[in-house]
Amino acid sequence: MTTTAFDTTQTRDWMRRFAESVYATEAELTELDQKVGDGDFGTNLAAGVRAAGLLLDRTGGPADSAKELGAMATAFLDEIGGTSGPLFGLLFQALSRAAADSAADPGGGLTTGALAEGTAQGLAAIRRVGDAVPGDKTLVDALTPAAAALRAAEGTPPAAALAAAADGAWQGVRDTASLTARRGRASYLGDRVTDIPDPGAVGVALFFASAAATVHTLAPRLSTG
Amino acid sequence: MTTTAFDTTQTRDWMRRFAESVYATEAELTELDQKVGDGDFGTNLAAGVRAAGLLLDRTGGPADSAKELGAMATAFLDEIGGTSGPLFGLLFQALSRAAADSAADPGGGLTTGALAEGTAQGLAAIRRVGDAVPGDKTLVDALTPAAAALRAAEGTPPAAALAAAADGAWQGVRDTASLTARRGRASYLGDRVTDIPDPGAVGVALFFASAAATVHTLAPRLSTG
Amino acid sequence: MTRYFENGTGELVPDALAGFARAHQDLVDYDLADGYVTARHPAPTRTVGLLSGGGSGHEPLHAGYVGAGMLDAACPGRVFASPHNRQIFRASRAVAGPDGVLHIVKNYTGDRINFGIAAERLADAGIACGRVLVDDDLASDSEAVAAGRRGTGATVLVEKVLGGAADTGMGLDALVDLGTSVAGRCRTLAVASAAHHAPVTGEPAFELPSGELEYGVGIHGERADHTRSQKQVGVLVEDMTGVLLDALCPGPDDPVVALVNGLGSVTSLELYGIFGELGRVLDARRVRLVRHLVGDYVTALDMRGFSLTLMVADRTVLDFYDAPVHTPEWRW
Amino acid sequence: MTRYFENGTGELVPDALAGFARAHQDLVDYDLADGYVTARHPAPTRTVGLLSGGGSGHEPLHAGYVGAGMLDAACPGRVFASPHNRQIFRASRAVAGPDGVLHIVKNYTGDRINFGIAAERLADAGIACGRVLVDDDLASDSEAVAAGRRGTGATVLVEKVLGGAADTGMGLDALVDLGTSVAGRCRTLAVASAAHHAPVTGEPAFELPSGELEYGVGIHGERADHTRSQKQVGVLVEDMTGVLLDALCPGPDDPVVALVNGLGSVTSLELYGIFGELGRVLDARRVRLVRHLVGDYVTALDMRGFSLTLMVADRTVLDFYDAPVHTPEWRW
Ligand SMILES: Nc1ncnc2c1ncn2[C@@H]1O[C@H](COP(=O)(O)OP(=O)(O)O)[C@@H](O)[C@H]1O
Ligand SMILES: Nc1ncnc2c1ncn2[C@@H]1O[C@H](COP(=O)(O)OP(=O)(O)O)[C@@H](O)[C@H]1O
Ligand SMILES: [Mg+2]
Ligand SMILES: [Mg+2]
Ligand SMILES: [Mg+2]
Ligand SMILES: [Mg+2]
Repeated sequence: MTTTAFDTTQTRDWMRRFAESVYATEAELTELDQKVGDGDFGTNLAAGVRAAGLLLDRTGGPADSAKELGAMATAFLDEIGGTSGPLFGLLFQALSRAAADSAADPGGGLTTGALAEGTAQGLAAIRRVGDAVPGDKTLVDALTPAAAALRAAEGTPPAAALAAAADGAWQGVRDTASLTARRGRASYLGDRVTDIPDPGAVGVALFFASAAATVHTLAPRLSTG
Repeated sequence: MTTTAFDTTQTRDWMRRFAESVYATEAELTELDQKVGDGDFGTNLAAGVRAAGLLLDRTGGPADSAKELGAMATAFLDEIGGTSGPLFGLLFQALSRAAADSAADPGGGLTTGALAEGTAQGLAAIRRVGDAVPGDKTLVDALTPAAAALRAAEGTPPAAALAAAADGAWQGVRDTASLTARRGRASYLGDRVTDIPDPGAVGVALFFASAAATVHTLAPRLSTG
Repeated sequence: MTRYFENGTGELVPDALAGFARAHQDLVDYDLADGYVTARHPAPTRTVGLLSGGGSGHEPLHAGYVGAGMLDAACPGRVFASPHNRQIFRASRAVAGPDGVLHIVKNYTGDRINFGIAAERLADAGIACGRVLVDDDLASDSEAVAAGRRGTGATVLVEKVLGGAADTGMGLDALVDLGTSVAGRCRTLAVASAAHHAPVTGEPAFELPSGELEYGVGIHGERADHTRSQKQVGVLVEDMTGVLLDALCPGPDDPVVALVNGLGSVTSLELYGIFGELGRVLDARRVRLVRHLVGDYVTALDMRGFSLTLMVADRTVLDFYDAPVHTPEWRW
Repeated sequence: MTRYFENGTGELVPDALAGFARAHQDLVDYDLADGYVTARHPAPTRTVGLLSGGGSGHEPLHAGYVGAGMLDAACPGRVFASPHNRQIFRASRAVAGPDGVLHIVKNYTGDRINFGIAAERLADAGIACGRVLVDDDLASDSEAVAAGRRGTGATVLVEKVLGGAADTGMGLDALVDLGTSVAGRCRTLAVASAAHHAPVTGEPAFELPSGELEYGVGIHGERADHTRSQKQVGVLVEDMTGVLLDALCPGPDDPVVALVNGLGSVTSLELYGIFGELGRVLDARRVRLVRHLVGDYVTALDMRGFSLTLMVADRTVLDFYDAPVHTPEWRW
């Protein structure tokens, strides 16, 4: 059953683990954003998952995967400012839309195909709005390999596909460490900051990785050694 | 010749050594006033001796001890604010007046009698204006034993009398360390500050001690051990 | 709760807004649900609502400039995070005039994105919306920075000039043109001798060795792209002013407006000393300094630094700048 | 030159005054030789000149309040050192009216001594001189402090009220009585979460363990007589307000004026948050809060703290408080 599509419970568990991962690593994210930005990325991301949780409490919880992801989209788009808030919102919105489409298909649920399609659409929207290209040292650098991994994994079960997406995202995160930022606050620092991965990219990796398990600490995943 | 009275050169040397002592210990005085006050005593005292020096440069220097002390009085009274500035000015004013009186006497110069009289008058003026009594942890606690020592030394040469005054003043300084301040900024601290001598009292001791030699550092003179 | 006086993390901004709204209830209204501030007594002659916003931590920007003669609404985000688009959308709808609403946006990715989404929603709702982008920060004027120059101190000058213009009944397109032109004639440079403290941790956002200056610092604790050693303030101001003038090249008859702006915890003694040095440098270079502001106008929490902004004006701009204003933090 | 932007030790104050004088040349004159600031446009109805002064480092106090409706002259001393008597004497002579000059003096030994000597010299010169002593600081209200309560935040309220009164042509004795009565109905309490930095060394004047508050701190970096652990600001403000009200005991119909004052580097976010808490506490205790000020009015260089001042007013006092004022830092 879990082989072909995520059901509502699985999607909900994923989102809950994502929230847990964000809370658990908030301090580490803050520290990263202090080094390359203004130190609020952890707070912004935590505010987003908290707002989504509150939204679901108020509405009595979702009936399906699309609504679970839709709550995330609404929370991030409507309640969270900052640079990353609405960008994550766009990703969740695209995933929710893809989930709704695939639910209409026979078999229903959140398939790997829907995940691949939603992530690709989300990435495209993020690039349209934020104007970043791969290599600018932004969350795009984690989302691009994640989207590619999902596309390549079409046909495999969502759990395996998301694990591959997470691997790609983490690699993307580690690759950002050696980049000079051209977008976002880190860009103002020129070459002064090196060897620090981009916090937004870490947020993307956390999202995919939480499909399998909660991430309690970033440190081991960031070391390139 | 130097046995009965200070001549102009001796008084001038004394004032110059006092200025030198103040500059040399300014940082230590600052540190003391930071502990029990607001940290500006060293700066205020240094500004006073500098203003006196500039005044003498402008007027072409003094013709006698009274004028040398008078320049100090004018500088401190007219140019230096803060609590201690005008109080030191009052001391110098009284000493200058006593020096002028004794210069009119046969033998002339700055006698031990004049020093005793001037210091006593200065102390009285300081107590009138500042309202402090011995034991309040102020410069009065150094000036009172200095005045007593000078009075007791009448008949001895000024150098010896001033050495006795300096000894008395330093003892007074060390005694202030165990007092709880009732006047000046230190009084707001209640019992929080102990074992720190009063900076203003140190200034008084510096003045008398400089009659014999420049004081290059406070530390050895402040330790009660 | 180690350094900031607050009720807990995340309460700093809402608690401040509640207190601000009570303190200035004669001048502003505060929409608690959507978190924006509006002017109670806008000029009846206005046909366009003026709105700005951005991350909090830059007070008095922007809420302190809501009122007659300046902004109709301000949308404060969380500390150093741009407001969300719903906030901007709702506030815009509340203050739009018959000729729409003008967004004054500091050039930061987050602000651009959120104001951009709000603008889409406004278009959808049939409300005309224009944008003036402020991008005065010289330190980020580099090929390597794809996002372009940051918006900083000039924002208050642009808000004041546009406020004066809007009060004459000027329409949306003309305001966009005017604002864009004014913003283009402003440049700013900022330095810091110590970082601000992060509210969450109470610790300095970055460490500066004693005697070093962060030269070209941003207003969110983004470090500058280099440090330099601290010099006498006269030398420092001369250097900074030279760079600003090279970028702006005012003609000998151009009236110039200067803003000497404290970033948080630099003392008023220092700011006036800096203004004195700036005046001397401009006099020596025969620049016509016709107006000036000295104080904390656009801060970065409690950062220990200052920024210099120069604006090349003209008669029209000066008239709008001189027009009456009555907001919580700016009045004449 | 490690933290302060200055040209060298000892130049901070004169450089600032020169810049201040240029920045506000429409409002004030600066006597360079004697180091005092005078108002250019005092009300012609005044018969008494109002003068205040004290150590520098408390800006905008006092020079920022020189102008129409407030002070006729201010005498700034060196940082945290009272002005010298010659400065006070000359400034007093310059602004004395037909009915003399009134000195508004914060209760500090140094200020009392220097204003005292100046008063003697004025008497000698045949100029009538009165004194209002401001001593509002509750933390120094103790038998053990022979010097009496310090003068702090209330100074600006006393200066504003006396300015309004002087503009009506009130004579010297009546002004002394009014000022003394107003000062007697003001109490202040100040706390700090970090010390100011000494200009000479650039180092904090004292070290506070993280999470500790200096409770009852002075405005010169005199430490308080004790520390306490930092609490939520709501709890802190409730405690402080309770102590102030116990000292002042306003009746249910007494109008009360509040000043929420930043000591240097506390942010505007925090000050408005504090005002919000203060408002809540006063409402709960049914105290009639009729006027308030929120901002940096009396600072202690870059100290990270704030003070709360309450003044029990009456109709007359409020009228003077509300009277027009036009100074560099206060205008309505
Ligand atoms: N133009 C952009 N496009 C995509 N992502 C971006 C862009 N600019 C910044 N980001 C991402 O946003 C992250 C920072 O988010 P956040 O801290 O919320 O924003 P802010 O910079 O407004 O404080 C960066 O780490 C980066 O991944
Ligand atoms: N009432 C007083 N009478 C005599 N001396 C005093 C009195 N109050 C303070 N002092 C002296 O003044 C000294 C401090 O001087 P200074 O630092 O110039 O003054 P301030 O306290 O104004 O900064 C103290 O150390 C003390 O000796
Ligand atoms: Mg950030
Ligand atoms: Mg002192
Ligand atoms: Mg941010
Ligand atoms: Mg002092």
